[in-house]
Amino acid sequence: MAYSLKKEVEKPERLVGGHRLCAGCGASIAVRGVLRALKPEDKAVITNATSCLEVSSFLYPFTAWQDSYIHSAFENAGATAGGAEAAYRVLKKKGKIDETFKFIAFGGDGGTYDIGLQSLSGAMERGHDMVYVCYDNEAYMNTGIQRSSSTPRFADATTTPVGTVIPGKPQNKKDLTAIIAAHNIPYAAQTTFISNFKDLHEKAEKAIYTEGPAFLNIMSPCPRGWRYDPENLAEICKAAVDTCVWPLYEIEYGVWKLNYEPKKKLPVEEFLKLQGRFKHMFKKGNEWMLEEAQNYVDQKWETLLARCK
Amino acid sequence: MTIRDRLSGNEAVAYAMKQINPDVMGAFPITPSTEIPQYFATYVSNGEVDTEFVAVESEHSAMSTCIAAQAAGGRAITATSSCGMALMWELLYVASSARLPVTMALVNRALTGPININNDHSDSMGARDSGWIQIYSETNQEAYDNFIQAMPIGENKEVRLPVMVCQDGFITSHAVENIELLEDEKVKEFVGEYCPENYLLKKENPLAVGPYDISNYYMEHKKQQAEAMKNAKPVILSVAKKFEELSGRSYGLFEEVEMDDAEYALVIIGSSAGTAKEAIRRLRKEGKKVGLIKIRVFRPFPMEELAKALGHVKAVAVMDKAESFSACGGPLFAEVRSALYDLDHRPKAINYVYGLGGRDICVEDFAYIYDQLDEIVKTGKTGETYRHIGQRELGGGR
Amino acid sequence: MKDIVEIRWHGRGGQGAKTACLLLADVAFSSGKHVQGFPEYGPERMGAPITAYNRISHDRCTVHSNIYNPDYVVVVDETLLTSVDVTKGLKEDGAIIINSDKKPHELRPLLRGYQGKVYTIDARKISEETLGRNFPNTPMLAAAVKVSNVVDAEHFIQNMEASFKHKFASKPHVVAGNMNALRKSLEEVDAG
Amino acid sequence: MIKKASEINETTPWQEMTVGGEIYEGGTAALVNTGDWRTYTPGFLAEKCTHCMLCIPYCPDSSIPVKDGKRQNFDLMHCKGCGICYKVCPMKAITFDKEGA
Repeated sequence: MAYSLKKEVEKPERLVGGHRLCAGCGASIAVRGVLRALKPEDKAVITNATSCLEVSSFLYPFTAWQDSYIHSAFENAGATAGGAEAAYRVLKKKGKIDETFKFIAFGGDGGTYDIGLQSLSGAMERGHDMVYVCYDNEAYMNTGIQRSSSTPRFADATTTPVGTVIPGKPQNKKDLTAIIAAHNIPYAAQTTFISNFKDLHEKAEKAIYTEGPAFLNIMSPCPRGWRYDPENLAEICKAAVDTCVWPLYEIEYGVWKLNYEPKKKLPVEEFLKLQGRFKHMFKKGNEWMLEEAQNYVDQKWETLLARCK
Repeated sequence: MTIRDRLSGNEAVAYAMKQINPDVMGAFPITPSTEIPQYFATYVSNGEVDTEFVAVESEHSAMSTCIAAQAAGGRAITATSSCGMALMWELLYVASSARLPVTMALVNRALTGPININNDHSDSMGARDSGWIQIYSETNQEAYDNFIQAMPIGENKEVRLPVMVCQDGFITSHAVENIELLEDEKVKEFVGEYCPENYLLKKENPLAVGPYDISNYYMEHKKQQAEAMKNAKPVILSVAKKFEELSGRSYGLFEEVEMDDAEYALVIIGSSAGTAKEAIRRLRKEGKKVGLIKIRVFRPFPMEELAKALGHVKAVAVMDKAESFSACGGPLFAEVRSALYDLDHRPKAINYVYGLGGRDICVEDFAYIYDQLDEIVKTGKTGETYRHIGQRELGGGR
Repeated sequence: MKDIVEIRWHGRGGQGAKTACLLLADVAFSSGKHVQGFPEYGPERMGAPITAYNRISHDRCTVHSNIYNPDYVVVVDETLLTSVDVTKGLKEDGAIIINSDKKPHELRPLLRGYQGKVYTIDARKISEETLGRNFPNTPMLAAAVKVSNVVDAEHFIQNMEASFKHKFASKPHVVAGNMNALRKSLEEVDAG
Repeated sequence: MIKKASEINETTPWQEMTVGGEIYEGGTAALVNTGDWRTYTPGFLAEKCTHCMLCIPYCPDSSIPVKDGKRQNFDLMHCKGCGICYKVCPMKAITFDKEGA
């Protein structure tokens, strides 16, 4: 059925208000976007890696989740979702359950790119029927904006502060979506919040309703960590896509597909200039940073185009 | 009635698992527990159980799998040893605080530094405060019997705590000995169905597990956990009683050997208790009033019961198969000596750390320890309380 | 048989000393005895010297230590005699059984002054003649039973036949070969 | 004895709290007033709204109700005043002002 935002927003919210995430947080937008793709009649078990999302969405005795929810630790959301799914399979086999349940794990980039990567990789390889969603805000925001392997080069983070000798994070961002795709799982994709959420919705729907393991990487801006006014979230997401810093693509059973190609690929500055974490890159004498950032984006974009041919 | 067989400790535990037919097993290989998931995987492959066997990529994920599966409404088991359990450490606390009665077969092995694959209790003793019920086994028979009793204990509504059933790596896990097995139906009936009140996959209402607990709630939840551990004691005894009716084999919080008139006693855990029993048999023939207490249940700790059982002895040697580097004694010593504190007439107490990393202890060593107790009573001088036995020393030593 | 018999096995990793030790435990168990069969474990791989133990008793033996004063020692590979102190702690009224084509008196000089009984059996020859391959386990097991007498020889034969028939149900010739190996071994143990 | 989430608070004795911090109902966070975090408040100009619904998925706090295909006025109990909706509205049907101003 064709996507209709109007229809989709009529569905009951599965993440209610009253959670304690920051004003303008991308994480809850990602969660709402993904859960909207669930058929209302299907139940879900949500797993959460320790993260901003986790500590804000289930502060005893208040859960923001309408569905069953389990948090156990930082680095094990993959295994946790897999464990619940394994129990589901056996209880279903034994005739103890007849409802349909879907298994969705949410982790930040710290819990996904870094400390939870092993558990995620294991769960993907074992083939659990689950979706792992990374809401990628490019640093450890829960503990106070420390760099992760998802933090882009030159970003000012509290463990890669811009100093007189080192200009922010020295390393480039890890390409996690490609790493997960290399597990040869049925479905992997990356998306963010643009226009009417069609891209996110359709990817979430495919991820949830494709049998077997699926992975969604959702760029989810963090106003505090990226240093911008919360109201500008949509603008930043659009810039990320139009500069090809965060391309929208999916990999279905090993086939790469580009979902959006900007009519005019914007220079990377258009994304960087909106955020305080990259402010130093625009100082006189730092032109080389912008140049290197542009070169990196160009090279990654060309690689992606080649893969999607 | 019962089935006579000869099995290693690992085979025995795997066989108990098969008879129980749990819902999910999450496991990762580590010596010396590896055989348990291996045997179990064979049962899975041959369709002898319905279990979803999740061969995870680490022990951390093994325990994560078990926690989620148990929360989902299934019965979850694992087996591990040593560093494997150390890697689970974070999640041991999660399982117990979320009140999920996961069952673990722990095949005790020394913790690394340096690496060593042989037996001691440093792994489980390191996790003694993680909120798990800990039951120790002397023999393959006890490992089997204890594993069958674990679920009725842990799943009891007044308890709801995870249980680890420990046996000594290689010493019992890889040693074939005679064993009496129960019929499948009897085990199934004894263990029963797992019927939690709330679980993730429940149709009627959702369940949220693992909150962020601010200071205003955390302590109340810890108090609940502490109470649950207290509740476990009578439950352990009543499950043991039912098990005795089924099997004829009797279990308590600890086993007393020749304690009625004993003047000198050992307190010990695990397989070496059997070796000490042989020493007692020989020394009793010489008219020496020696006895021992073998701790079966270390968590909850049988504090009052131990004080009562040791009230009449003159001297006691507490045997620790784990270091705690307190510079004053091992973990069992600390707790046993604390138990003795309330007695009006306390026995003299010394500690022996023994058997680390598979260092053998034999009948003669126990005879020597009873001699030492005799010496302490005769001279009235306890001397050094924190002792080690079995290591080489300049100028000899025991 | 005494109340308790303790046996120590010496072999090399991969040779089957551990299997023979567990088989002996099986055989003794089937004759109603209490048994223990346990190998000593280390990080060693194939070819390294290994030790395994049996305790066989009328009543349950609770001891869980290694065996330091065995009644019998079984050496599955005679090349170990020069590198391992195989008679260490071996009771003088006990015996050592060695897999070798040599006579006992030829090996005694290698036994570091051991004064007790020495038996040899050419397990390789028997195995190759009866099974077509060098599987020293079956002959060594038979020799251990014969010398230690932990199980009545007739009972042993019957029991092993049942076990082989179960194990090799689809290969009757293997059963026959193994039974031949056992019978031959019981006859060909050399005392000295 | 065990209370519902709405009845559990910082005076509840341990005996009456749910075991292990479990909660047996969905969405109890809806009871929490996060609206008082707000310094800027969005306003809804119903006459300008075309009900394109673009603002709704962008709201991190589920504060824009929908009924019978129509966008409703804000649920200010949970709105933290981030202003994303104000920026994404193509019809300028959302205002964004300092609280109380």
